[in-house]
Formats: sequence, structure tokens, C-alpha cells
Amino acid sequence: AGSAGGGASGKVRLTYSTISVPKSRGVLEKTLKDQGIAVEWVGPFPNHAPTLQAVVGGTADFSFGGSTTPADQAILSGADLVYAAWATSNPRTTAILAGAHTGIQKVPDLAGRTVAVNKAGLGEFLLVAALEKYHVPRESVKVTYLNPPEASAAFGAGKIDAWAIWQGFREIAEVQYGARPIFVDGDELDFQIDFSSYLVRRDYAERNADTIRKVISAFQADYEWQNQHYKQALDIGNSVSHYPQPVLDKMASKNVQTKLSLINDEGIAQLQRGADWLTQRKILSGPITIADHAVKL
Amino acid sequence: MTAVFARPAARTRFPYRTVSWLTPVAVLALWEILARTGLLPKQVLPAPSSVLAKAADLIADGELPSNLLASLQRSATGFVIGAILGLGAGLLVGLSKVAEALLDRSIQMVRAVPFLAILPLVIVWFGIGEAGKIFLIALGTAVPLYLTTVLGIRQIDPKLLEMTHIVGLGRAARIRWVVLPGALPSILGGLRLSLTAAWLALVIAETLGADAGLGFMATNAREFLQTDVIVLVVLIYAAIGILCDLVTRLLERRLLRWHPTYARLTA
Amino acid sequence: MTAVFARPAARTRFPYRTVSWLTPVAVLALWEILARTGLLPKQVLPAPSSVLAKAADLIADGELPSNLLASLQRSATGFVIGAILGLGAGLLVGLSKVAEALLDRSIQMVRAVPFLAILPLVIVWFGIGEAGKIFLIALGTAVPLYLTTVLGIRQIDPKLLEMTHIVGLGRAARIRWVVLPGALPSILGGLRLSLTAAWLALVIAETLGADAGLGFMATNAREFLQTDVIVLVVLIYAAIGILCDLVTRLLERRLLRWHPTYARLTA
Amino acid sequence: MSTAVRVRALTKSFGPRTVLNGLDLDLAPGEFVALIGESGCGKTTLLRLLAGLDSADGGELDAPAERMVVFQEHRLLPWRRVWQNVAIGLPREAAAHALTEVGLGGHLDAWPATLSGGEAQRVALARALVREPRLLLLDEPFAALDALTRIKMQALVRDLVDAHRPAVLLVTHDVDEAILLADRVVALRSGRLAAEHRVDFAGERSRRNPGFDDLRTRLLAELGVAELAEAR
Amino acid sequence: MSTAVRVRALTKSFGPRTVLNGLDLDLAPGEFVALIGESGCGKTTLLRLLAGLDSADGGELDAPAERMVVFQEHRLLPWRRVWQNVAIGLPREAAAHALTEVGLGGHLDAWPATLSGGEAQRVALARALVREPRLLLLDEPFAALDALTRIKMQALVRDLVDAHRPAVLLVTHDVDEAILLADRVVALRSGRLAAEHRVDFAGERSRRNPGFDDLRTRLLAELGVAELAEAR
Ligand SMILES: Nc1ncnc2c1ncn2[C@@H]1O[C@H](COP(=O)(O)OP(=O)(O)OP(=O)(O)O)[C@@H](O)[C@H]1O
Ligand SMILES: Nc1ncnc2c1ncn2[C@@H]1O[C@H](COP(=O)(O)OP(=O)(O)OP(=O)(O)O)[C@@H](O)[C@H]1O
Ligand SMILES: [Mg+2]
Ligand SMILES: [Mg+2]
Repeated sequence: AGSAGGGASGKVRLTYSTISVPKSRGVLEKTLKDQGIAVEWVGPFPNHAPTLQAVVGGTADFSFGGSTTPADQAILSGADLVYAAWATSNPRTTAILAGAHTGIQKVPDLAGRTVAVNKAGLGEFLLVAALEKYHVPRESVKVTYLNPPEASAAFGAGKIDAWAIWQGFREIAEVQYGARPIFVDGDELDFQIDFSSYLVRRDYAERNADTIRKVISAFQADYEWQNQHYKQALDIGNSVSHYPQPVLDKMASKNVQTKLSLINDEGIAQLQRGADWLTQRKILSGPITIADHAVKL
Repeated sequence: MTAVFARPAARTRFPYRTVSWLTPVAVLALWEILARTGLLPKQVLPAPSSVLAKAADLIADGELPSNLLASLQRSATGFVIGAILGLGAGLLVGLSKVAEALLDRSIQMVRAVPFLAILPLVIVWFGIGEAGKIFLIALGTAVPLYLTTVLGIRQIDPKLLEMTHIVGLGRAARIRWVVLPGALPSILGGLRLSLTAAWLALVIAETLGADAGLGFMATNAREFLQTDVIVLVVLIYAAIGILCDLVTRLLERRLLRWHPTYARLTA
Repeated sequence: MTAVFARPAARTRFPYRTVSWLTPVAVLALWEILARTGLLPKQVLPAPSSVLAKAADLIADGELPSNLLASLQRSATGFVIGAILGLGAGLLVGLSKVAEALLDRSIQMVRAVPFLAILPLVIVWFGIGEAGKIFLIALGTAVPLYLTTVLGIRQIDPKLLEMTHIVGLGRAARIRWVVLPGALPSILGGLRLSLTAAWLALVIAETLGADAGLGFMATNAREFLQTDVIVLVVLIYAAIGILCDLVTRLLERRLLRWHPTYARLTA
Repeated sequence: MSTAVRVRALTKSFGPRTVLNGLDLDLAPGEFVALIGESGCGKTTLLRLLAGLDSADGGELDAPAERMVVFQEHRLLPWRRVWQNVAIGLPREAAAHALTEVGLGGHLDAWPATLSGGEAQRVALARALVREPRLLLLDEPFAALDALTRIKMQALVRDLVDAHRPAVLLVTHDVDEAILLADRVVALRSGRLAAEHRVDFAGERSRRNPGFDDLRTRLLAELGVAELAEAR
Repeated sequence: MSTAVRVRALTKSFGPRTVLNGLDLDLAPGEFVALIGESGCGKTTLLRLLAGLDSADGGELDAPAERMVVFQEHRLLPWRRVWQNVAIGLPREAAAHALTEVGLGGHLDAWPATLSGGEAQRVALARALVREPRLLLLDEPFAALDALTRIKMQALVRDLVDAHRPAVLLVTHDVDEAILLADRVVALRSGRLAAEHRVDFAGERSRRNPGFDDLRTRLLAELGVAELAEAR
């Protein structure tokens, strides 16, 4: 375990997920090294929450650019973390999929059907928002909580009628099971609920503002590259994910563009809006003021 | 020369029960002190008192009791099914070489496969209802009971089995008179593992379309980094561990009264 | 009247080994047939042949061997540590009422806590390096060995212990001459559980901070829906299960030659 | 006369060691035969074959299915009370009666582990006697008993045998006991029955009877205890 | 003369049942005492107390720490070969020698489970004799032996005792054996030593000696076997 103060300014400990384009390319590491910052990669991690735990516990300095919801809840539970950067993606491809032979065409058709979502994650938010938008009472839908791998099996075996799921799984379901999207985040919702985000410990932020700026700037450069070389970025990831080519092509056609920024007023406002939405629906355990948990650099 | 002098009948006995509770209590106390003095940061490990406060909240709003009840029903059902299967298969394999040849290797294979890996199969076979969860719990329960039943039967003195043969007992009577009682110490040892396995399996079983339960609570707390709930769940599991052990100890004391060693155990 | 006639020395014995491999082979065959005829959808359960093809690929590009090696190192290290701790604690608790009072209840608590639930705590305590993974594997290994060692010691005939007392053996010699050999059937039963537990713990230990290993492979395959790899992992685990059982059976045959029942077992 | 037990050319080996080597034996129904022989000569082995607990390596063997054995060790179930060990399925009264007859009426509800050596042996005897077999195989059933208790038990067995007339094979190391109880005494040596002595001297079975003493001397000589026999 | 064993007012109860009730006993170093008594009268209980395996409920007890016991059951470790069961720490030669003396030189490497009843008992005897204790406690060590083997074992024990002169307490059901071996015969009844007989008749220890026969008759009467004693 690292010291409570965190890494010295000459070194930064970054967490990474199973697929990490910046780490695989090695450019980010070199950029930072040229600026006198050595990168130590910590991981891989399956999702955002444990990286937050690693940051809190002092074995890493940055969380890995994951979902804001667990971060909000961690802060609510007392973790002394602050947002350093946030990102939006366009198009937002998370979707509710209907099974091939279910006859479900639109959201109201979900009434009386079984829909799988991941608990307190993107899928659940999307379903809640969709039902609200189309005035479908939540109780009329049989929501079942499943992690994506099991949901996929259930979907493929016809045990569920619809599935709210994000990129990757979505394309597999479309290619392999003939699933059809009936509600796509970016097309239907004019606001975003959950963002990608980088968090650090508050004391770390106070002492290492410069390092944070440099690290985020390096990430920005990497995202820029990915935006321009989207297909190539997917290919890098596919050395781990091993998606079949049709799935990969389908993903590439979306050409998702990601914009990473240091946390700013707009970011605070958007994150606050998302958090409030979640709090109102009791997905977060209480109200949170993002401005109190963000460092503007 | 050794001298053995008369000792009063009520010589001082080792205060097992008191001492045995001392360690857990001491750990809790130390933990509370460390947390109060700030040596243990709250995010790392919240104080027991704050965890208890959280527990009180969750009890007040009915969440904890309803989660526990949901899990209790599941694990009880799964346990009963698993116990019957484990004991039954164990008896079969322990008593018949043919059954051993037909079943044992497959069981040794199945028991080595992680639950997480077979979840998709469970979904396909059992759907997303209770059946799949109960299947996993039953599987988790059956394995230790199976292994210890076979173990227990192997350790039975063959001379006693010969004797029942001579006395003319049939197969069922032989099981009742010799096999089960002779294997009982081992079976109860397996019960200890099975009882907790029934609860452990919940953590994975309740990722399958559950919206209540102890495992569900644990997963949520983990996803959301609710350290106090995580610790609460750990404490509940620890309490379940103690409870399962106590139940087994009581059974041991009752059912193994005849046993020179077990008769001297303290529950 | 019963008549027992002379039997030639080499009377036909039950072909245990052959039959015991029959079931797994039959299951594989049935599965292949179901998959070929399309009764089993490929996305859910690919045919064994296609899984084997996948395995060949992964072996050819070195991925499978390197993952297995990484896990083997981890589980071997964790197993050795856990086995020593489990056996040691089991001996202590089995032989001393004071040690039992001090340790047993805590162990019963710890063993009931699910790995998944303490994963966040493990990160805090051990970071995400090897230490945390080895800790989990050691914990998983130690528990069954601990329980069965205590069980085995309880089942030792106290008359034999009395005899060693009379013969004047010291504590260490008593352990070597009576306690260990007497508890050995149970300990080997526990070994069976521990060997597989060391591998099972990988699945959870390697979800964090591992970039190689069988558990890592399983997690990734799940995460990216690589059905053939998932099934391959299941088959590897099943093979590990058989292997662990075989190792234990060989040990049983060797170390328990004196035992009237175990001496007759087929490995 | 029909036979209860008929053994022909029985052989049994353990590894390289041939313990029974072409043994012949006949027991008529109701006949009481005592088997003597040196320690380790194969008496228990023969009994186990007759009881159907082991299979022979060669030869022929016929024995009734209703047989009861008193083993050399007591083989009581440690997890059942004394009376249950005798009853095993029969009603408690039957067990209680049998236990009273062997002098253990006061130990009905004791655990086997608390019994003395001789008490355990008597419980095992009661367990065999309470059933009425057609063949009774007794492997040194009185070895752990003091002189008085032994006399009582011998009388008990004699009475039961007279009443139900099973064929009996009694292994014993006590030549007096053999002569006292048996119709015939056979000695096992080198894997077969080396000698056979019918107990048919006139008069009561007591050492005061010269016939008793004569047979006794012959049997002891058979066992190689010539000097002791003469010493007495 | 110093004492090897000194017991005063020893009491021992199992639940409501008082088995030993104010028992006194002295053994001089090198003295050989035979203990007789009815089955279940408490002989083994007394031996266990002397061996330090149980604690008394009252009274005083002094015994040397170097004691060896031959238990009523053989108590061999099933997982060790015969020679190891005798050796337990000592070199193989010592065990081999002792086993040859009890007639089991051919069974050194056998597993205990393959031994006959009498063989196992002799291994247990060898285990005790190979060590040279100051107190030797023997609980019916010859019960499972045939007459000839028994005579040999008795001679063996007698020789060893003569050589090393431990105090010996021998529990036996065989009155002849008691007279043959012991310096003194004591009878246990109702929880105490009811009678004591010094074996000090003149002449050889043989039944032809009237002193032998006289003591024998007295002891059997003691045990309640008056009619048998007379019958012989
Ligand atoms: N399972 C076995 N394996 C090897 N040898 C055996 C086995 N069982 C018995 N023996 C040997 O066979 C011989 C005969 O044994 P058995 O038990 O029949 O003797 P016994 O006549 O009953 O002797 P005792 O009077 O001492 O009880 C013995 O030497 C014994 O060591
Ligand atoms: N642990 C115990 N609990 C209760 N009763 C016991 C226990 N041990 C022995 N007894 C009883 O105490 C009495 C004396 O037993 P002990 O073994 O000393 O007899 P013994 O004189 O050696 O008899 P034997 O000649 O038959 O071996 C017996 O009646 C027995 O049932
Ligand atoms: Mg025998
Ligand atoms: Mg006794």
C-alpha cells in the first residue's frame, strides 16, 4: 500500500481497465515521461468501483475514467474523492434491445415483458428514463437484474424479452441474436445521466495540481487520436475482446467521439444534473453537491 | 516417583465458553478503538459502532430484515435439497463400488468448476427465476456433504459391518445401524462446511435476477463502495459462521454422546 | 444352505477404472451430438470439438500455457502457505482445548465470509499486487484443511494416545506417531477440497490486478462473451478437479496402505 | 445323518502363506465341536470362512445361512447402548433377558465404551445367543472371564445348545473347557485337522473322572504341552 | 524396605457406582503380585490409576514414572508395521529381538491388522518388555494364547522380571498362572483387596506340590468357585 500522501510529483499511478488503448499504445506514457512524470500502471480492473477503492486505499492516484454513479455513491459513503476530469461521448449508443421474435417494436410494448438490466448501472438508468419518457408505469414491466454475461445468455435463450445494454454486448446481441434497438440513449434522451470521469484523492489534488493537468492533457491527446482513428482503436482493444469481425464492424460504424475535459462549470452542472436525476429515483442514497467534490484546475 | 493425590470432584475446569468469546470481542474492541482514534481511516474500515448504526438504519427501514428473510428462504430450500443429494450420493458411492465408478469422477469434475463460469448455463437451464439460485445453493451444499459422507463411510470399522452381516441386517438396516452413525462425525464435519456454503453461494446466486437478499446487498455495496454496508455484510456472514458452528456443535454433542472425544466437547 | 465354492485366484474384478471414465466420456459424446444436431445453440454451449479447436489456437499462440503457468504459480504459492496454516491451526486446535478456545470461533467466523465481499478490504490491506491474491488462495486452502484436521484428530482412538503416553513419547513424537497418521484419512479428504479451493479462489483473486491467469481468462471471456473460452475454462477446471482427485487418491493409496478400506480403493 | 457343515479340501492363503491347506470338517446338526490349536494356526480364519465372511482359495464348503458368530473381539457398536447392541432389531425384553442371563442386567443402558473387558465379551455372547442360529461359531468367547463367571457362561451355552441344538464350533485355548463342553475335540495343525478326539468316556465330565484326565493329557500332548500335562 | 507402589484409601467412582472403595496396596521393588477378581470388579480401573491414565476420586497413590502397561486390548498402531509398533523410537534390532522372543520373528514387517488375536497380544507384550520399566502393569496378557504359547510367554516374563526386577502387577483370571508366577496373590472384591495370599509354600511350583494345590483351592474358594475347586 502506498503512503497516504500518494505518489511523488515525479511519478503517477494510473489504473487501467482490461482494455486500455492509452496503455496499449504507449504514447501517453512517453508523453508524460518527457514531462518528467513516470507512469506506473495499476490494474487491470473490471470496472470503476474497485479503482476508486484503490485510490482511496492509496495504491493508485487516478481512477480509470469510469462511470460517475459509483463515484457519486462512494463520495456519499464518505470517500474523500474529487472529480478531476469528465468526458462525454457522441453518439451515446447504450440501448434497449428487443428480442428477435418478441414482437416488441417500441417502449410501450415492454409492458408485461421481462427486461434485463444491470443493477444501478447504465442499463437500469436507461430503462427508467425510457419508461418515464413514454409514460409506462414501472410496475408494468418485469425488471430483472442480471450482469451482462448472464443477461446475454438469458437473451439468447429467450428467457428475457428485452435488455438495456451498452456497446459491445449490444452489437453482439444484434449480430448473433438478431436483436433490435427500440430506444437508444443518444437519440431519445436530451440529457446525459452518467459520464466517464477521473477522480483523485482530495489531498492529492491539493498537492499535485500540475501533475493532474499534465496527466489529463495526455489523456486528452490520446482520446483525440482515438477519435480520429476509431476503427484502429477498436482493433487494439480487440486483441483482448476477440469480437467476431461483424460485431467489430458494427461497432466501428458508430464512430463514437469522446471529449475529455478537466472538470469545469459545465461539467459540474452536467454531473450535478445526472446525480440529481439519480437521487430523485433513489438510485443514489442521498443528495450530493458535485461542486464540493470537484477540483477546477 | 509421581504422586497423584486425591482431587475434589469439582476441580476447576478450563472456562472454554468464556475464553472462546474473548477473541472475537477483543478484535471488535480493538477495531473500535483504532477507528475512534483515527488510526484506521473511516473509508478503509469504519468503526463497528458506525456499522451498527448503519445496521440499525437498515433494520428500521425494513431493508435488512427483508433481505435476510429472502436469503434465508433461498438458502434453506437450497440447503435441504443439496443436503439430501449430497448425503444420498455420498451413501451410494461410499457403499457401492459401482456407484463410485459411475458417479465419483463426475462429481469431482463438477465440484471444481467455479460457479461464476457456469452462470450462463444455469440461466439457460433454469431461467431467471428462483430455480437457478436454488440450484447453485444446493450444489454448494451438496459437495462438502458428499465428500465427507464418503470419507466417513470409508473410516467405518469393517469389523462392525461384518458383524451386522452376521446378525442378518438388510441393507437399509445396516445403513441405519452402522453406516450413518459411524460416518456421523465426518458428516457433521461436512455439515459445518455445507451450512456456510449455502450462504456463501448466495453471493453469486443472487446476481441472477434477484432484487433482494444478503448476496444482492453485498454486490450492491461493493459496486457502490458503501464501506459501512460492506463491513455490515461481512459481520453478518461472520455471525452466520458462528451460528452454523454452534448448530453443528450442538448436534455433535447430542448425536455423538457415545464418542469418547466428542462427549468432552464444549458447545 | 449356502455354498461357497472354490474360486480361482484371479476372479473377475469390477473394472473400476474403465467404468469411472465412462461417465465423463459419455457426457462429452452426448454434448457433441447435441451440439452437432443443433439442439444446443452454439452461443450457449459450443460443441466440445470447437472448444478443443479454440484450445489448440490458444495453445499455439502461447496464451493458454502462459495463463495456466501464471495461475499455477499463484495457486501453488497460496496453497503451500494455506496448507501449512490450515494444518498447523488444525493441529493446535485439535490437540489443545486452550488453542481451540482462542482460535476456533474466529476461524469459524472468517471462513463464512465470502471472498467477493471482502475483495474491497483486501485491496485496501494488500493493494492489488500478488499479495492479495495469494492471501485469498491461502485462505481458501487453509479452511478445509483446518476443519478436516480438527475432525481427524477428534476421531483418533484415545486408547492409542494413552498407549503413546505410557510408552513415554513426547508431544512432537506423539504427533508424528499417532496424531498425524490417525487423522490422515480426514486430512487427505480435506486436501481434496483444498487443492480445488486453491484454483477456485483464482477466479475471484484474478478479477483484480491480474493480467494473466486462468481466472483472468475466465473473467475476460465472460466480460467479452467469448463462449468457447468460457466453456474451455470450465473444461480446464473440470480437468483440474479430476487431477486433484487423482493426486489425492494416489496419496491415499500410498499413505493409507494400512487401512482396511483405503487399501482396497482404486486410484 | 444329514450334516450341518461340510468342508472338503479347504485351502486359504494370505500372500505366500498357506494357512488352511486341504482341511476337511463335518458337523452334524446339534453337534458341539471344540477346536484347539496354537496361536496363529488358522482357527479364526476357518471360522471366518464358515461364517461366509471370507472366500476360500480352494475346496468346498457348505454351511447353513442362519449362523451366528461370537468374534474374538467384542465388536459392539459404540454408538448404541448395551441393550440395543444385543437387540439390533429385536425387542428390548429379549435383549434384557439375555443380558440378565450373562449377568449384566444392571448394564442395559450403559455405553459399550464403559464396559470392562469381560463385560463386553459377555454382551457379545448375549448378542449371539439371543438369536437362535443353526450354526454357532464361538471364537474364544470366555477368554476374558474369571473362573466363576466362566463356569456360569459355559453352563449357559450348554443349556442353550441343549435346548435349540445348533451345530457349534467353539475355538478355545482351555483344554478343560473343550472336554467339558464338546462332543468332539479337533486340533488344527499345519493347515488341517491333525487329530480328532470324541469325548465319550463314561461318567461325569469332571477331572475326578479318569477318562477326563486321560483325554486331557492326550490333548495337551497334542498341543505340545507334554511336560505341563504331566506336571499336573 | 522401600516401596515401589504405595496406595492408600484409593477410591474411584463412575457416576453413582463406586468401583474402588478405600483400596490399600503396597508393592516392593522387584515384587511380583497377581491380582484376581470377578469380571467387572475394577481390576483394570486400578491398573489405569497406577498407570496415571485416570485420576482417583480420593486417596493417595505413589508409583514410579517409568512404568509400562500391557493393556487388555492390544492397542497397536494400525498404520505402523509390527516391528515399529514394538520399537516406537527404539532401533529395529531391539524390536526384532523382542519379537523373536515372543515367537513372532517372522512377522516383523506385517501390518497389525493381519495378526491373529494371540499374535497381536504377543506384540503388545513385546512392546512392554523391550522397555525396562520399574513398574510393569499386565492386564490379562496371556488370555488369548494357547496352552503351549502361554507357558513360553510366562517363562519369558518370569525371566525378564528376574533379570531387571521391576515391580509387577499381573491381572489374571487363571489361578494356576497367578500361583505359578507371583510372589503374592491378591483378590479384589467390593472395591478393596479382600484377601492376600503369599506364595511361599516349599518346593517347586507345580500342581504336584500339595502346597500349590492347597493355595489353588483357597484362591478358587475366594473367587466363589468352591465346587469346581473340589471337582478338580
Ligand atoms: N488378512 C491377513 N493377511 C495376512 N495374514 C493374515 C491375515 N489374517 C490372518 N493372517 C495370518 O494367518 C494366520 C492365522 O490367523 P488366525 O487369525 O486364523 O489365527 P488363530 O488360529 O485364530 O490364532 P489366535 O489363537 O492367535 O487367534 C496368522 O499367522 C495371521 O498372521
Ligand atoms: N468410563 C466408565 N464409565 C462407567 N463405568 C465404567 C467405566 N469404566 C469402567 N466402568 C465400570 O466399572 C467396572 C469396573 O471396570 P474394570 O474395567 O475395572 O473391570 P475389570 O475388573 O477389569 O473387569 P474385566 O475382568 O472384565 O476386565 C465395570 O463394571 C465397568 O462397567
Ligand atoms: Mg483367532
Ligand atoms: Mg479389565
